[in-house]
Amino acid sequence: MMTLLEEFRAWLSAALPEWAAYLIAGIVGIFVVLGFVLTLVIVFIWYERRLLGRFQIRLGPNRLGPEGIFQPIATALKILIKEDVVPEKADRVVHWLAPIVVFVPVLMVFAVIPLSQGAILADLNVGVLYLVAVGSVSAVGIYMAGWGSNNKYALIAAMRTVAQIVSYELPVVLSLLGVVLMVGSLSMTKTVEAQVVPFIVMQPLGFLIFFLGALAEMNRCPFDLLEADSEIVAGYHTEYSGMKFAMFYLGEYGHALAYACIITTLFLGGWRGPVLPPFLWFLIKVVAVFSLIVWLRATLPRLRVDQLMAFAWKGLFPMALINIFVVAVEMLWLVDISRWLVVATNIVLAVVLILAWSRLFVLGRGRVEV
Amino acid sequence: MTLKTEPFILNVGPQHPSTHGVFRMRVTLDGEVVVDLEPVIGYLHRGIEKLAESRTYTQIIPLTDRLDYLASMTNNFGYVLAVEKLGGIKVPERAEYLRIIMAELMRISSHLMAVGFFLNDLGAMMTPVLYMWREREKIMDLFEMVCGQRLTYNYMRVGGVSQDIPDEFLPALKRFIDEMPRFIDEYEQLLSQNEILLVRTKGVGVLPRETAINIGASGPVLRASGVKWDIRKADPYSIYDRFDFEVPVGSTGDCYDRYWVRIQEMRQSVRIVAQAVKQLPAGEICVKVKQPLRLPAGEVYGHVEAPKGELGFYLVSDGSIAPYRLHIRPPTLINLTALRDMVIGWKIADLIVIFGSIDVCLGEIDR
Amino acid sequence: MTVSLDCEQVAKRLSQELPGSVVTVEKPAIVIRTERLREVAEFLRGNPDFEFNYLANLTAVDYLDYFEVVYHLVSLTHNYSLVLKVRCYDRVKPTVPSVVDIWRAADFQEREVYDLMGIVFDGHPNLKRLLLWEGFVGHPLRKDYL
Amino acid sequence: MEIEGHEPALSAWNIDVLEGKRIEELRVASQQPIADPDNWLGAELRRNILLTTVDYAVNWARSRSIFPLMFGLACCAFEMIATAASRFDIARFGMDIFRWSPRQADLMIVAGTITWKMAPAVKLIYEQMAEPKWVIAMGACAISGGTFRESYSVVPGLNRIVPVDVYVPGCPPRPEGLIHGIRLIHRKIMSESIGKR
Repeated sequence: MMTLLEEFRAWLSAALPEWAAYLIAGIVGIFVVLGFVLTLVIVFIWYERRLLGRFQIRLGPNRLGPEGIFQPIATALKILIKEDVVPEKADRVVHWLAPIVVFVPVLMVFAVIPLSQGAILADLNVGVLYLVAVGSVSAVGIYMAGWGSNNKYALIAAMRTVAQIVSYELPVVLSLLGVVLMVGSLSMTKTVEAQVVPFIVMQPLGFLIFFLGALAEMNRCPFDLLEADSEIVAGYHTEYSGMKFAMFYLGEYGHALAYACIITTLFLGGWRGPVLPPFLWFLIKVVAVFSLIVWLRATLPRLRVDQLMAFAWKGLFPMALINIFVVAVEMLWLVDISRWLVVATNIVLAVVLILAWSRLFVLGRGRVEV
Repeated sequence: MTLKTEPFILNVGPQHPSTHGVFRMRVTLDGEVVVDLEPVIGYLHRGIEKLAESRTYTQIIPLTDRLDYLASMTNNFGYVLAVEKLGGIKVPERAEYLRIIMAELMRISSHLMAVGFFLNDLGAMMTPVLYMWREREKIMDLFEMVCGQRLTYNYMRVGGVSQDIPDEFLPALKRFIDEMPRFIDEYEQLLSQNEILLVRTKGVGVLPRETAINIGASGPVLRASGVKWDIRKADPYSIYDRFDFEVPVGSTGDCYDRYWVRIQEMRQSVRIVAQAVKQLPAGEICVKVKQPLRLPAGEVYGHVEAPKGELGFYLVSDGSIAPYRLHIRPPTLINLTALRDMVIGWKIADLIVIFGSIDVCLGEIDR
Repeated sequence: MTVSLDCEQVAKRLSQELPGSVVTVEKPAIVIRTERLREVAEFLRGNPDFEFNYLANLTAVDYLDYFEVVYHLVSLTHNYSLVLKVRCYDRVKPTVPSVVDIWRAADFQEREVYDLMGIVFDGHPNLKRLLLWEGFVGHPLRKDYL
Repeated sequence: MEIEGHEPALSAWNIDVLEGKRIEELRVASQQPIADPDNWLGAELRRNILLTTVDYAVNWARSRSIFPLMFGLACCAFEMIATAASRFDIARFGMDIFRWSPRQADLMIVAGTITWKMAPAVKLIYEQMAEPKWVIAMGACAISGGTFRESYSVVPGLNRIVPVDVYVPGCPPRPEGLIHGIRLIHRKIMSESIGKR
C-alpha cells in the first residue's frame, strides 16, 4: 500500500534524478510532520492552561485574541528572546547539549506515527521497536541537564530521573509486547489495520500498564518527581532560561503529545473510525488522551520516590508479565473461537490482578533508621 | 572496599515553594534520606516586642494583626483579653458574642489554608488550595463587611469591638453556615480516602504523645498526638463555656491525624458560630474606656486557643500608658521544636510533607 | 477551669521539701533562688500531686537593676498552672541554669531570650542566636539598648 | 576508594558567621535608595514616531506573558496568592505559570517586610534573574518599611537593595491594587525598545 510520501516521490522521480527526488520528498515530508507537531504542541499548551483553569474554577488566559488563542505564541516568543544564563561553574558542553538531547527524540517519534490513511513518514516494519528505542533517549538528556547545571536541586532531580524512567521502561515495553502479539507484526500501519476492535477493549490490563508507564516516562502527575516544584524547586531545568528552557518547555509538551499519539495508534485504533475522515478521528483521540493526562495532573497528589519504584517493580512489572503470558495463550486457542471471549477473559484477568495486587503489596512505608 | 559516601548538605532556603514563608532548613542528606536538620529562622524578625514597648495599648492592636497574618482576629482577641484581664474591664454581652463569631470564622479560614497548602506540598497542583480559597473568599467578604479589610482587621478594641455588624452580615453568615458543612463533606469525600494521600501521610512524621507534651506543642499538633488539651475547654476564656462542641483528638500523631484533626475542628467551629448567631443579644458593643488607657502596675499571662495552638500574651505594666514588657508566646515556634526528631530517617518528599502538616506561620515564629 | 495554685501553699511545700530554695512570694509568682532552679523544676515535674509536665511559656524581663526569667508551668493531668521567677543581678554576663533537659519546650525559647536579652543559659546544648544574625551587636530587648 | 584531599566542609557555625558578615556589609552599603529605572518616561515624549514593529512585537510578547517569581515574605504574600486564586485571577493576563527558579521568571513581586537578614537573599535572587526583569514592591513594608520602619532589623524600603519599577501601596494592598500594578508594568514594557535596554 503506497503511502502519500512514496506517491509524491514517484511523481517527482519522473522529472528529477533518483537521489534528488528522494531528498526533496524526504525534506518536504519532514517539514509537513514537524509543522503539524509544533502547531499541535502550541495548541496543546493553550488547551492545557485553559483546561487547568477550568479544573481550578478559574478562567485560563483569555486576554489575547478570542479565548486567549495567541497566549502560547506570546509565551513561546517571550521565552525565546529571554537572556540565556549559563551558571559559571556549570559544565558548559553538557549544559548546552542537554536540551537538544531531550527535544530531538520527541520529534523523532513522529516519524513512525500514522497520522491518517496513508500519511506516515516512514512505514518501518519495526515501528514499535523504533518507538521504544527513541523513547528512552530523553532520559539521558534530562540527566545531562541535571548534572550540567551544577545545582544541588538539579542533581537530585537527575538522580531521580534515571531511577524513574529506567524502572518504568520495562512495564511499558512488556505491555507493548501484548499489542505486538495480537497484531503479529511490529509495523504501526498493520497495528492500526488489525484493530477492528480497538486494543483498549481487547486487553484493558495492557492499556492500563502502558498508560501508567507512559505517565511516568513523560513525568506527568502523579509521577512528576522530576520537576516536583514543591520539593526540588524546578527540577532539572532550574538553571535553564531563554532558548534552552523553551526547548525543555516545548519538549515536555512534545513528550505528552508523542505518548498521546502512541496510545491512540496502539490502543485506540489510530485513524480508524466510522463516519468522520480518518485524520479527524486521530485528532479527536489524541485530544481525548491529552485531556485525561491534564485531568490527572490537576487532581492527584504525587508519589514519593521509593513508592514510585515499588509501584513499578512490585506492581506494574509482574502484572505486565502475566498479561503477556495470558495474551499469548489466548492467541493460540481462544482467538479462533471468538474475539469476544478474549475480551471477557482479559477484563476478568485485569480485575482479579488489580484486586490481588492492591491487597498484597503496601507501597513502601520507608522510614530508614539513621 | 567500602564506597565512602559523603553527606550532602542542602539548603531548603528562605525562598522555597513550600516553606510557607521565609523559613530555612539546613538539611544534611544521605542520598534522599534526611540525616540531620537544623531550622534557621529570623528572616522575618521585625522586633514587634521592642516596638510594642513604645506604643500605647490601643496602638499595639494593629501590631498584633501582623503576627500570625492568617489568624489576625484571634491575635487581636488574645491581646485584648490579656489587657482586659489586667485592667479588670468588663465587656458587654454583644461584644463577647461578636468576638466569638469572628474568632471561630478565623479558625475555619486558617484551617482551610493549612489543609490547602498541606495538599499543595503533597503535589496536588494548586487545585485543592483554590477550592478551599473559594470558601476563604466568602469568609473574607464577611470580615470586609464588618471592618473593611481583607487580611489585617484591627477589629477588636480594649473593652469591646470597634464597629457593629451591618444588617446584611447576618443573612450572609447564615448562608455560609448552611453551606460550609456540605463543602467540608466534599473535601473529606475527595481527600480523606485518596489512595495517594493515605500512602504519603499515614505513619509519616509521627510525634509521640510524651514528646508532644515535653516540647510544649499545642493546638492541632498536640491533639493529633492523642492529648485532649484545648484551652477553650480546659481554661474557658470569654464565654466559651456557653457553647457545646467536641474537641477532636487524633490517635497516632502522624501527618494524616493532623490533617484529620483540622478538618474536624472546622466542623466544630461552624457549630459554635451557629450557636453564637442564635444567642446573639442586642446592646452596645464597647465599654467607654478613658483614652489613653493606663493599666495598674502588675503582670498578667492571658492565653487563647488560636488556630495554630496556644497563643499567649505575657503583659507587664508599670502604670504608664505603654506596656513595660509584652511577650508573645508563638505556638508555631514551639511546635517546631521536635521537627528534627520527626523528620530524621524520612526522605526529602516527606520532610516537605511533615513540615507542611505542622502548619507554621512565619510572622508568628519570628515576631 | 485551670486552677492557678495558691503561691503561699506551694512556697511552703517547696521550703519543706527543698529548704532555702524559695526567695520570696510575689502575688502571682514564686521567686526561686537561681542555683536551686533545676532541683525545684525536677521536683515540680516529678512530684505526683503537682506533675507540671508542660512548660507553657518562658520569657525574660529587664527591670534595669536585675533580669527576671519567668516560667509559666501547666500540669495537663491536674489542670494546675503556676508561675516561677528567677532573678540574676549581674548585668554584664547574667547566667541562669538551663531547663532544656527537663522540658524540651525551653529549647527555642531560651535561645530567643539569649538572643534578644543576653541571658546565658548554661547547660543549653546549642545556645546560638535564634532570630538575629551572628554579627549583630548588642541585645535589642534590653532597656539600655538604644 | 577514599576521597582524600577534600577540605572539611564549613561547620554550621562559621557558615552563620559568614552570613552575618555578608548582612553587615550589605547593611552598611545600602544606606541610600537606588534610583528607580524610569528612563522610559522621557523616551515617550522624545520618540513620538510609531514604535518599530519589531519593538512592538517583542514588547507585546514580553508584557502579555510575564512569569512572576513567588517571593512572598509576609502578609502581602497571601494577598498575592489571592490575586492568583480563582476570584481575582491573573492567569487571564497569562501569568498563571508561577516559576520558582529565578532563571525563568521575569517579574519579581517582593511582598512583605524585608529584614536585614533577608536582604542578601533578595539581592542574590534579583541578580540571578535573567535579563529583561522587573520588580514590584508590594505593600507598605516593601515600599518604606511600613509599620515596622523604625525597627532595628527592618530594611526601610526595597529600593535600598534592588531597583524597583512599580510600588503598590497598601497594607496589604487589595488584589485589585496588585492587578493595577501589573497593568502599569505592562504599560512600562510596551514603551521600551530593544535598542536602549
